[in-house]
Amino acid sequence: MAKSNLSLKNAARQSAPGDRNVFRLFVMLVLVFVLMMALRPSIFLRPANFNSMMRQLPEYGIMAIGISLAMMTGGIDLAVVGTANLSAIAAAKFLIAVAPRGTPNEQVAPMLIVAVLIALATGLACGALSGTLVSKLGIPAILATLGTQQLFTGIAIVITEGRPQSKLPLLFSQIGNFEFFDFFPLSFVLFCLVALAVGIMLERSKFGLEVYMLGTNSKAARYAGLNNAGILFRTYVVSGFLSSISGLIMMARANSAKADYGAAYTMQCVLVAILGGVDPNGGFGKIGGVVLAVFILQILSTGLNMFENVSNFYRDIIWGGALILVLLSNWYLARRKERMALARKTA
Amino acid sequence: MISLKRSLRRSEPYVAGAILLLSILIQVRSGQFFTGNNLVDLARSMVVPALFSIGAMMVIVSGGIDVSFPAIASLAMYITDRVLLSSNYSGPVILAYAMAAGLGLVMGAINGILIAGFRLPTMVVTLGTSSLFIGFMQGVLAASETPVPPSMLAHGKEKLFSAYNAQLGLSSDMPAQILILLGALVLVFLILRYTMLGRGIYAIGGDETSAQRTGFNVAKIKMFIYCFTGALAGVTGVVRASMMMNAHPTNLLGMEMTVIAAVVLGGTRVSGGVGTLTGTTLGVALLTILSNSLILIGIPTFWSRVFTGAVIVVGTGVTAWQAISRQRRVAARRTA
Amino acid sequence: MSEIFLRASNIHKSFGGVEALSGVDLEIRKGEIHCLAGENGCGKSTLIKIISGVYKPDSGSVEIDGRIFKHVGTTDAIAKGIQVIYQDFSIFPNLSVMENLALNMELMAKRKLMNYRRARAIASEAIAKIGFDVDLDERVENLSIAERQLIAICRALLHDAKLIIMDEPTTALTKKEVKALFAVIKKLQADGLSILFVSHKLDEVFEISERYTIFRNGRNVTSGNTAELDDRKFAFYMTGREFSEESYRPTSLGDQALAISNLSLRGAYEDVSFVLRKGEILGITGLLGSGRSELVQSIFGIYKPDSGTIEVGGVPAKIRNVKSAIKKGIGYVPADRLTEGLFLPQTIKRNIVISKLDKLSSAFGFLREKKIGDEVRAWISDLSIATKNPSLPVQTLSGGNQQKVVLARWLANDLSVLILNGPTVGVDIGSKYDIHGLLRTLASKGIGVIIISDDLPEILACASRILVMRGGRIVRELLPEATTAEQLGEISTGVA
Amino acid sequence: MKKAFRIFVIAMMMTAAVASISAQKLPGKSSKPSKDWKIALVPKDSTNAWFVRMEVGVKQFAKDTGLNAFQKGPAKTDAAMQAQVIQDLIAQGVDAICVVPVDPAALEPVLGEALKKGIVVVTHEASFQENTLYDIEAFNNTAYGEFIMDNLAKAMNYEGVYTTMVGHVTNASHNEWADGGVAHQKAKYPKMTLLAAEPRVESEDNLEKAYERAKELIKKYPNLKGIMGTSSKDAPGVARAIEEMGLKGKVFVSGTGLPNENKTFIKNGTIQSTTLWDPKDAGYALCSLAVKILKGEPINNGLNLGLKGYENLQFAKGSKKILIGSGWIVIDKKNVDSFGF
Repeated sequence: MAKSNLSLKNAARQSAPGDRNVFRLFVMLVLVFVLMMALRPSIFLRPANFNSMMRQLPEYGIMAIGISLAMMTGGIDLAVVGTANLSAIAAAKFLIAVAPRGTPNEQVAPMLIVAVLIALATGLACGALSGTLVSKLGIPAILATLGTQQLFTGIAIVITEGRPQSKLPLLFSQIGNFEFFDFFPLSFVLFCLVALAVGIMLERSKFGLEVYMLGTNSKAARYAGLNNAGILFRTYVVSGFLSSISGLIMMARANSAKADYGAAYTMQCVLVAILGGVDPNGGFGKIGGVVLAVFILQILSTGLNMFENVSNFYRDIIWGGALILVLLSNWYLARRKERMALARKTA
Repeated sequence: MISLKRSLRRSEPYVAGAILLLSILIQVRSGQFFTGNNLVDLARSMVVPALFSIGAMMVIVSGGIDVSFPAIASLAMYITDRVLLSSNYSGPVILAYAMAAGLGLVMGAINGILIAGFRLPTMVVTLGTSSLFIGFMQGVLAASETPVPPSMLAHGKEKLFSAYNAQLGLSSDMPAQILILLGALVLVFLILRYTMLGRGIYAIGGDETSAQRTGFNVAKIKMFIYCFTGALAGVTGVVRASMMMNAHPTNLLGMEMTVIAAVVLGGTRVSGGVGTLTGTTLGVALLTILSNSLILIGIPTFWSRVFTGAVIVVGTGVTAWQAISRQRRVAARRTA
Repeated sequence: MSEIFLRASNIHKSFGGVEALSGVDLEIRKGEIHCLAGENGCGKSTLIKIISGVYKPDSGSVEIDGRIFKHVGTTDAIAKGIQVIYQDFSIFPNLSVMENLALNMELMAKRKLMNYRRARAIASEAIAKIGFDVDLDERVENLSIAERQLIAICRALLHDAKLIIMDEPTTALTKKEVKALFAVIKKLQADGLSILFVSHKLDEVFEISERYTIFRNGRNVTSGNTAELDDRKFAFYMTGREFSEESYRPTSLGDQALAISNLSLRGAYEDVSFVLRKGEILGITGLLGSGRSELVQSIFGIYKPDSGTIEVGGVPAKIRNVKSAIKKGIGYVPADRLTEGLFLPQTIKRNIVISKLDKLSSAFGFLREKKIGDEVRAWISDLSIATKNPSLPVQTLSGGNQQKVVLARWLANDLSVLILNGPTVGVDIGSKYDIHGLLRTLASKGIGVIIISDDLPEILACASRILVMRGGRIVRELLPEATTAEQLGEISTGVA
Repeated sequence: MKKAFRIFVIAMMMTAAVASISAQKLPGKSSKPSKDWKIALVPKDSTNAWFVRMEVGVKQFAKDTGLNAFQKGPAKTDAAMQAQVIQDLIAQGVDAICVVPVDPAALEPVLGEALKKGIVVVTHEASFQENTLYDIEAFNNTAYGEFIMDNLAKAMNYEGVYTTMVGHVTNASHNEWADGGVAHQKAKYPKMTLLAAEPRVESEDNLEKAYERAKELIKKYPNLKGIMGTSSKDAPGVARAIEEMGLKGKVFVSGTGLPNENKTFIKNGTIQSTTLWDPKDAGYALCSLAVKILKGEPINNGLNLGLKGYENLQFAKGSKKILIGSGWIVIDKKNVDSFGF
């Protein structure tokens, strides 16, 4: 009896790698938080500082969620930034055409809705293209989305000639930068909603379960009657949709849209997803982990901005170090567990 | 007959076909593709990505993925450059190569220990170390553009020959560094094909457990792969700096995805076990020709990314489609 | 009598606190063919790995050819002439046949360089030993499973072996190939080699071995001369339970469950027609390459037939893909459970419900957790899947229980037709009987069942009617009571 | 649903109105003692030699004045990341932010917020920036482009086909210079023509790419006689191509460039001159201007920031924001050795 109990416990630990990882990330978040608090309490603990962090993280946080989704199917979506910018540019082009700066707000408001819809539709279309290449033609995701990233950025450059689209009606950024209780930015609320929605979708919906299963073993998925192509397609469409939300947030924050905004976000989002515990081979990962990783990254980068003489590049060191430390601690804990189990047995 | 069929199942002929088509398009549009100086120019542009692709291909064949080589190359090159500059070194360039290779090897060994020793996932490890190396270079060393020491400068000016285009009165120099690429290609070809170590790399990529049982020392082979690619990346860093006659710390960063794409385009299987140097070189050639011929084809700068994206999408689409239909044929053949 | 080549005494080994072996013994004499039998998880594989040096025992010793080892190293084992052919073949799908055969030899010879001429010579010699005809330059991934296994066997034969351990070597082989293998084994024995033959197929144990050892739950149950063993005893020793198996006769044949007319797929099968009735268990056999797998996979929507029609329950059915096949009430248990059947690191629960999500989720696509929980609990108890927690990864289960999970997935779908490709491949004997019993129950409840199997006794025991395929066509229809395994084998190969 | 949205919009408009009222009062004289002031300079990125040089100026300023002035840049040249750095600085309550925007348009909201919070904002290389108190231009962008064009035209003997090269087509100031140069050529050098098929190519701010693009251009368009560079990598890259192809004296290049990188080419005549302003001085001037504002000193025409090129700043025509300095440095054979960078 004792024996089977033990094996059950071991196996149970095996069964929820995601949960353990989420807990470890949480510990890390607390550590980073306490560290920053200890080093620069007067600056770090200001409400304005938290407000600043909440305003910065949504745009890449939402894209990181999109990339995570693609990674859970065993792929990757390198086209998120291109999709975000192209969506924003489509919306911006439209707004500038129908409601240039100075148009009365009553006239702008309905146009804003149309513009948002245009952006979201563009995101869906971009996702659909990447999705088709990955699912129907079977191009490795890393190649397909590298291609579409070039393509989307290219189209954005062609239609803007590389110039920022800036004469947007003020109402857009006013709404986009609205803060609930003068503290919680709309974009942050959106990020939370997106994380919640995607989290629920992954954990509670049929589609989410299918994503995990397809990511685990696509051949078995086919034999189990899953529509592999359809699931992959939808994953990239969702990722494209999320990217377009990011694009709108960037557009509101910058009050303009441009073909190369946030180009550096791609690798950052991949890092976030991986530190967040998403398995790049597919099948495993939790949105909770990704959200925590986003918070950790944000605290790190905001934290480093508090030190006048510390370069922002130390963030890269801490980040890389954290990634490897998490891996090593996983390795160490797994080994210790094995040893302890052995010791218990021989004792 | 059998061998013809077999060769049609590979992707090299298709990539070669794509290169041929593209060349003809460029020739028709500009009349300047099949000229000595243009080919020399292309060869020159290929040197750095092709050097990178050799290492990337070895890693992918072994079943891993490495995104840290641009960071290793940059950091190794930068430290070498700074040390040689500050010590007023004026001896032969070989020391620069040796130093960068050594530094690259050490950084590769860090990857290797984490991957082979602790059995950690390759992509995550190399993303992590890449971040570390870049952060170290830019944060701790506060790297910025610097000139190169005289030996590298002289090395950068060395040329094998000049190709002269009488029609336009243009000449192009074949840089000496192409010898390093050729040397690396020959060396790696020999390793991969004629040593047990090389066969072990393929074996690990095919089935790691089987490799262990067959008697391959998997950890040692992996260690070799990452050390070797690290050293090769270090050498590539110096090649780049000498060819540019300028040590630019961030210039190589961001190349990883394009290099990996070229490797995969050349028929290397993302899941490991399959890949050839010929295919890899063809893949690099295709992407290099593409990015260096947009003006020759007459594509306006604004359209260049659209065109590049479209070619990647269409090119890989054709290869992928061919792979799918091949699978079907294999299924049918097996039952026949 | 003859000398002992290998003696393992009082071996203990545990993993993470779970005891896999609690003091087992094994003796193999020189020049004998010894059978090691036992259900999955009884410790057979662990012992093999200790003998071959992969694992270090917690206590106990292994004596090989007169030398006593506390811990056998991998190189010791090989040096002492021990060769293992693992169940997963340990081959490299991406390399050529030649390299698969030669690499190990070259490594053993501590060669640093690869000599293709020498490799080709080694490989040719290896395949010649069992008369295996194969293109040495072909990539192994383009070969069939049986061909891959033959390569693994050829490779082990290459070494100057004194003891060859074969871990269920015949699992995926057809009758003819098994015969060829046995001939080779006998020849090796004649050359003075010992063979440790791990199997739970009784007929093979009888045919090939002289002595046997049976394990259960990490302990010795018995060992002795094979001649003294019979069907009943064998099953009892292995499982500790009594089994009896009668061949299945449907009480009453129901309506037509599935009707295939003139189905053809170029290069695979041609002009196949048959009718499956409710309550019937139809066995389809034939050599690998006879088109049987492609035929049933076409019915399940994996391949699209070139011509012909499929009717399900008397209604013409257009089966475009797996999903539409499932919608029509067709289920398929694939041949390769590990890669095609299961999502190994995912939970048992998820593996069971994955094909029924449409019915287990709300209109908006949300999962009904309670309903799922009930469903999973019901199947676990109905099929007596040995687990306490359905949230464990399915890879923690034994082969038999894993197969039951795949079955549960299909049974959850209200099937009218269930197709099983190798229903008990790699399944321990207890689970095998369980599964056979289950198939009978299903059929008697009115499901049409199709079994594809190389295990001819299994076909004879389970099927109520048998179709034999050869060269893509159905060549004979037989009734099991009027047929023997030999006849069946001969018809498949075209001898009769 | 519709109604809810309307209410939402109205609520937004009200907050916006409140925000714009409070934004009326622009920051100026600081009430804090000067030793508590924090003055941050945000460059486009931190590794570029250009901004490394700028930081030298900032450090010099901090040393000279004893004030807390520092440079804090994003890890990559990326508008979105630069905005994040500024956002953090605002949250930390710095007193003045000096910015060299990657993309002025993208920074409007965040700089607007800084102003709203009473932080002094001054910019550089951002003549169209709205949310800034003052923008220092080492020179006028259009005029700078015109000057590069003058250099090129002279080298080309005022005739022939030319094209323009920018770092990225998305780089605002490069495009402004190139536009200025092209307009200037159209007005002043009628015998010169812009290459219609490729009026603007990209060097990706990369020496190697500039070199490759130049070779390609010359192969495709044999009658091309000049390339107007903008990024500091353009001129040396193109010059190498010209030398290698054996076209010295037949094809010409002009542009921005650091002395060291161009020394050989200027000395051997492949490049006749490059243009430059010293980023160190710009960094110093920006901090100095910020401090003047914090001290509450008046900012008028003829403002003297106490270093060469910035002793007599003039407001641009019709502007109360753009302060233009007295220009750039021309680097040629005569002075190329005198810079030390």
